[in-house]
Amino acid sequence: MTLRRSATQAAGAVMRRDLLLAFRRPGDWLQPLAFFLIVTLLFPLALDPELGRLRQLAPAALWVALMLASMLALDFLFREDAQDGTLEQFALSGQPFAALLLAKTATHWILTGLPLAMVAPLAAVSLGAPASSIPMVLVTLLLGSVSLSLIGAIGAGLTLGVRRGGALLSLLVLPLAIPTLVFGARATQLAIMGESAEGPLYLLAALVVLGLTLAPLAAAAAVRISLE
Amino acid sequence: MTLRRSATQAAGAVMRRDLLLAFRRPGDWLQPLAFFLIVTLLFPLALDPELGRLRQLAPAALWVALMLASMLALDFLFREDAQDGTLEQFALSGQPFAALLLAKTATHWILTGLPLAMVAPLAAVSLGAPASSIPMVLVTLLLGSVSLSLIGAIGAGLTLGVRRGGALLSLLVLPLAIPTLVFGARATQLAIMGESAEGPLYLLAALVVLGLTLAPLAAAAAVRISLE
Amino acid sequence: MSWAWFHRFGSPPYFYRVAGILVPWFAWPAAILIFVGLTWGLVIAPPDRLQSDAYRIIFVHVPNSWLSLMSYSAMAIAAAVGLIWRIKVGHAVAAAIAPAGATFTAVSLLTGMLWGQPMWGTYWAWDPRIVFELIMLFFFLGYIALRNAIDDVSRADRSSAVLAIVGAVNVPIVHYSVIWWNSLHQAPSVLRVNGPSMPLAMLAPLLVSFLGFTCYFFAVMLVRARAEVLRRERGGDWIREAVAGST
Amino acid sequence: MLELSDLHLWRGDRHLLRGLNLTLAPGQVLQLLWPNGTGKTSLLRTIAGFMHPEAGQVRWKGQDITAGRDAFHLDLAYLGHEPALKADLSAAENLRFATGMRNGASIPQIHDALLQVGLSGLRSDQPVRSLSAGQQRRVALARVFLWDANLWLLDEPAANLDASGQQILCDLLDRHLGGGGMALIAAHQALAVDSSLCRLWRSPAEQP
Amino acid sequence: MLELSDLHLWRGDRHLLRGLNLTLAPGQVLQLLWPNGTGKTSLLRTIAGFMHPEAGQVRWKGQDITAGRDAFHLDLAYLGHEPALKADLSAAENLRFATGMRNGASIPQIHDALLQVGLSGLRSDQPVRSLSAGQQRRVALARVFLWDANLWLLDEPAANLDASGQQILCDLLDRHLGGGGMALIAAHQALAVDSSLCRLWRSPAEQP
Ligand code: HEM
Ligand SMILES: Nc1ncnc2c1ncn2[C@@H]1O[C@H](COP(=O)(O)OP(=O)(O)OP(=O)(O)O)[C@@H](O)[C@H]1O
Ligand SMILES: Nc1ncnc2c1ncn2[C@@H]1O[C@H](COP(=O)(O)OP(=O)(O)OP(=O)(O)O)[C@@H](O)[C@H]1O
Ligand SMILES: [Mg+2]
Ligand SMILES: [Mg+2]
Repeated sequence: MTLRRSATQAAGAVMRRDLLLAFRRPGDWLQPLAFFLIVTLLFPLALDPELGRLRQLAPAALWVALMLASMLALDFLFREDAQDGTLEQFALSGQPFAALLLAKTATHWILTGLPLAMVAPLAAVSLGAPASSIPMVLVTLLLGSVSLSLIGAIGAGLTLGVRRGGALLSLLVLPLAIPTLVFGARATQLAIMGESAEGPLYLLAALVVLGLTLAPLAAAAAVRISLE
Repeated sequence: MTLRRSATQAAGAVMRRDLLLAFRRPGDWLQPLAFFLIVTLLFPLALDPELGRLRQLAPAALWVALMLASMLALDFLFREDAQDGTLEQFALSGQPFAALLLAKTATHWILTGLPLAMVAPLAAVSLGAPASSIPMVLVTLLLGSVSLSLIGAIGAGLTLGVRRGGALLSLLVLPLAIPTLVFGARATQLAIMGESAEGPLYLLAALVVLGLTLAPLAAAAAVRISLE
Repeated sequence: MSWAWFHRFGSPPYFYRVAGILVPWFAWPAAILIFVGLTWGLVIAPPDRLQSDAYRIIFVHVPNSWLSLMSYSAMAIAAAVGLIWRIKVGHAVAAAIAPAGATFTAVSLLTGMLWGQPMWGTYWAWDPRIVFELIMLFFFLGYIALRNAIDDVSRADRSSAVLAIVGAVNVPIVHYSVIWWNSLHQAPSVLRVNGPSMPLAMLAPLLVSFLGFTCYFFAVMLVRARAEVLRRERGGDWIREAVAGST
Repeated sequence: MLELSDLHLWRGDRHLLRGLNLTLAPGQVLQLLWPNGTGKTSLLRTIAGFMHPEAGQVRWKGQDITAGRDAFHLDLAYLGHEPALKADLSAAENLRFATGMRNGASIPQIHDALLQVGLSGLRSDQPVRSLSAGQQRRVALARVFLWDANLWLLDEPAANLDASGQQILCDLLDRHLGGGGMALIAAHQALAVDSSLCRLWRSPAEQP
Repeated sequence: MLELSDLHLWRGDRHLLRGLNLTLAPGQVLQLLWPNGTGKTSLLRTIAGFMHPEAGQVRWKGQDITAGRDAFHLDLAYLGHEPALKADLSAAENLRFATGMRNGASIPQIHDALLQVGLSGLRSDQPVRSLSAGQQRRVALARVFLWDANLWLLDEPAANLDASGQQILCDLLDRHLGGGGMALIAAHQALAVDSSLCRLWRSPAEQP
């Protein structure tokens, strides 16, 4: 039984484990969702609702909500595994560490980013966006949530060394995330206005690619350091 | 040295301890601030900036940001003490448990709510609110942050208790917080528009009083259960 | 080429000594150049056709803005050196740059805002360059905060180094923001391919004060870096000699 | 005087304690040497009042603890598997706040306590996080005896302690018992406390 | 073959290890019985590659570990103060995923492992959270030998274990060494492994 598992098999094991855990504790992934929905519902409440204006605000509301929801979830990305020593075992597994962390991040996205992006169009409509804009809105949010998760992984890794790292997390992550937010919101806005959102969409995609290449390495480096 | 400390002395000790801890880790209380500032900064980015529109959006942006910032911090209110066994020692201290938790919550407010309320007017102005409205905005946010901290204490206690109910924090706290948000945003809006915000202000104050009487007891009960 | 110099400079005792020698060579020019540059710029240089005297902020704003970018790049590079080659001096330098860089960035923002009032009629505009400069300030602050949050020096070094490197993506964004977005902010009027578009009478004092601020930057950086090196070299016996020698 | 009468405790679907009776008189120590997973921790936590037994009761000075809980807790010092220390505070600070909530201890008293548990060598600003497992245990022990409570409930106090640490623990216990204190200890090796006062209890089946 | 040559390690401002040399040959076990706070955990973590020594190097099969890190880690099983178990998963699930990352272990193998560490009695869906301290340790031990790595680094493996648990541990070790494995163990009581293979090391000052 000593035949070594391939990196992909190892990553697969990690993903299965996290999915099972999430299944045991639905709270962990329901929370950001509920959070997101409530936040987007808060806006109409916080303003006196008047659809014309709401529609203008929709992109901002959606994106800020999306960002904060994923931030909220991100703090749990590595912390628990770090505290109970699981990350140490990952680091000692003889498998490429970055791959394992990428697997964790991917699962995290499946559990938070994906559902968020799925319900977002709903929220958008409730904020007065036309139904026709839903597909585009969905695409922008999907792309956005991916790069947010990737960026978040870096922040989560960096703040592991610190107890209650959630303290620093957002300070470190939000600046990184702002470009995503800007382009994403712009794209969503164009989509809602029914215009072509190609430009910002390409930029979003570029950010995702950038994140996919850099984030796992940066996160792995950060986490390794925090294990010392 | 066996003379028993009074409840107030004990609460004082708890506050001093948490303040010292915060002093050791400035990140903990600087973070909600930075978070808040960045969030209020995100809205204009997410919209194409045009001051008139920003001003309409200001109250919503401020309050949602305030709420999220304090929520984010609240998640750490009891968790760490629960994990390292400190809460058990509190429960065994022979002091009124609710008082100790209230002390913790108060410190938490001093470290997050207060600074938040302090910087908020600044953010408001950057969102185009007239300088004349600052005092009122400050008052509303002060009151709001107090009741948010109190409500959050309940949520934090409950999420400790229910192992698999991580969603409870947002599912319970945010709805609880909605009245605060609605009245608060309304008051801020009136303040920014330069009208009298008395009505909503009184309601806010009422919420604070309600919270002060109920929250500590509810939180204490929730935390005791979680210790079992 | 040989890397000997690289590793030699990376050895704490050598760095400590050389840095000690270099400090005065930057400190004095800094004082003189800044004085000359600013008096020249703020008093002697001719007023601008369009904006009369308001433009004189340029002599503070532009040098600080440039330095804010330069210092971030320098910090990121030093941190990378420390992280990749495990050279403590690199971390020490990065740590020494952060506060200075944060100050430059803050000054750039403040002077920019002051200048914005007469030019754009508002202190604060949601303009790309302004925002990304602000983000850079956040990166500096985040770097410092992260350092302080971790008590173990070597871990703080390497964690914050990762952050510094990641944040480097922001630098080109700041620089090109004026070109990528149609923004309120000045397009490059000095650092241009086809030569500066600025009368020499303004350019000269600008460059002088820029040189001055740069020397100031190096002086401060070296002094702080020496202190940082001392903190890292616990109980290294060369320290006793070094300190004894310097006093 | 601690009395447990006919105590029944369930954890999940396991009936851990079946009609447990026990009395602890001043100056006595009882060491629970039960096997793993047989309910030592659960028993201690039940006595401390964290868990509630399905049947039977725990009496302190003749009174049911659920009645006079705060008074009982003032007589009680509980040391669990967790050291219950703040990782970011120094050992002395931790002790100051821990005592500050019950009975103020002066700075000299605290330093004396650290001396007794063999931690006088620490840098005063060294955070507990940077202490080794055994050093953290020692700080927790210092807290227990600074409280000078009447009843000690110690869950594997010797874990992570080296030989000298265990000796210190025994001395502390002897002194505590000598002063009329009582102690209930969960452990896996019996501690060498003065045997006249000490009873060993090897399994929940037999009576102590 | 594990070789440490002239290892110097600092923690904060403490110079813990001063020029430590040691070699561990196949079939050998070395028990570190150093006092509290003298650097056992730090040493094990340095060998595992979490910490970086100021001077000296760690060689595995003649090669510096920083060079062939992944290969080394595949030969390594590390058990720290933390059990490194997911509280919400059952013991079997934890083991399945832990092995799934290195060498797949079949369900029967896992159940056999649990049987060997004396946990066959557990409900299969019982989350690790509800296990006692000692039971959790046993699960962690099961993981270590399921990995059948060549080099075991165990940090106080006997903590929280009752007598039978410690016996199990010793048997596992004997079998591991018999198969040409090596082990470096931090402990406070020497474990009763076959003494011909076993060296005790009482303080970092003297050489092993
Ligand atoms: C808060 C507001 C402002 C900020 C944050 C800011 C920031 C910056 C930065 C970072 C640079 C360096 C760019 C580079 O070297 O790539 C710069 C350069 C410059 N800024 Fe500003 N600026 C602000 C407002 C202004 C205003 C109001 C003016 C005057 C209209 C101005 C005029 C200039 C000029 C002339 C340069 C030199 C351009 C070059 O030749 O590269 N800035 N500013
Ligand atoms: N929710 C639950 N469901 C089923 N069994 C449980 C549950 N919670 C605890 N148990 C069982 O109850 C027992 C609790 O044991 P406890 O922690 O008191 O043991 P212990 O004597 O302290 O053991 P150790 O010596 O290992 O510390 C364990 O056998 C555990 O499996
Ligand atoms: N940041 C730091 N500053 C100063 N000293 C430190 C720091 N980190 C660790 N130490 C010291 O280094 C030593 C680390 O010891 P380590 O945890 O390796 O001891 P150990 O032999 O495992 O002890 P135990 O038997 O209690 O587990 C401790 O004495 C601790 O006080
Ligand atoms: Mg136990
Ligand atoms: Mg140790």
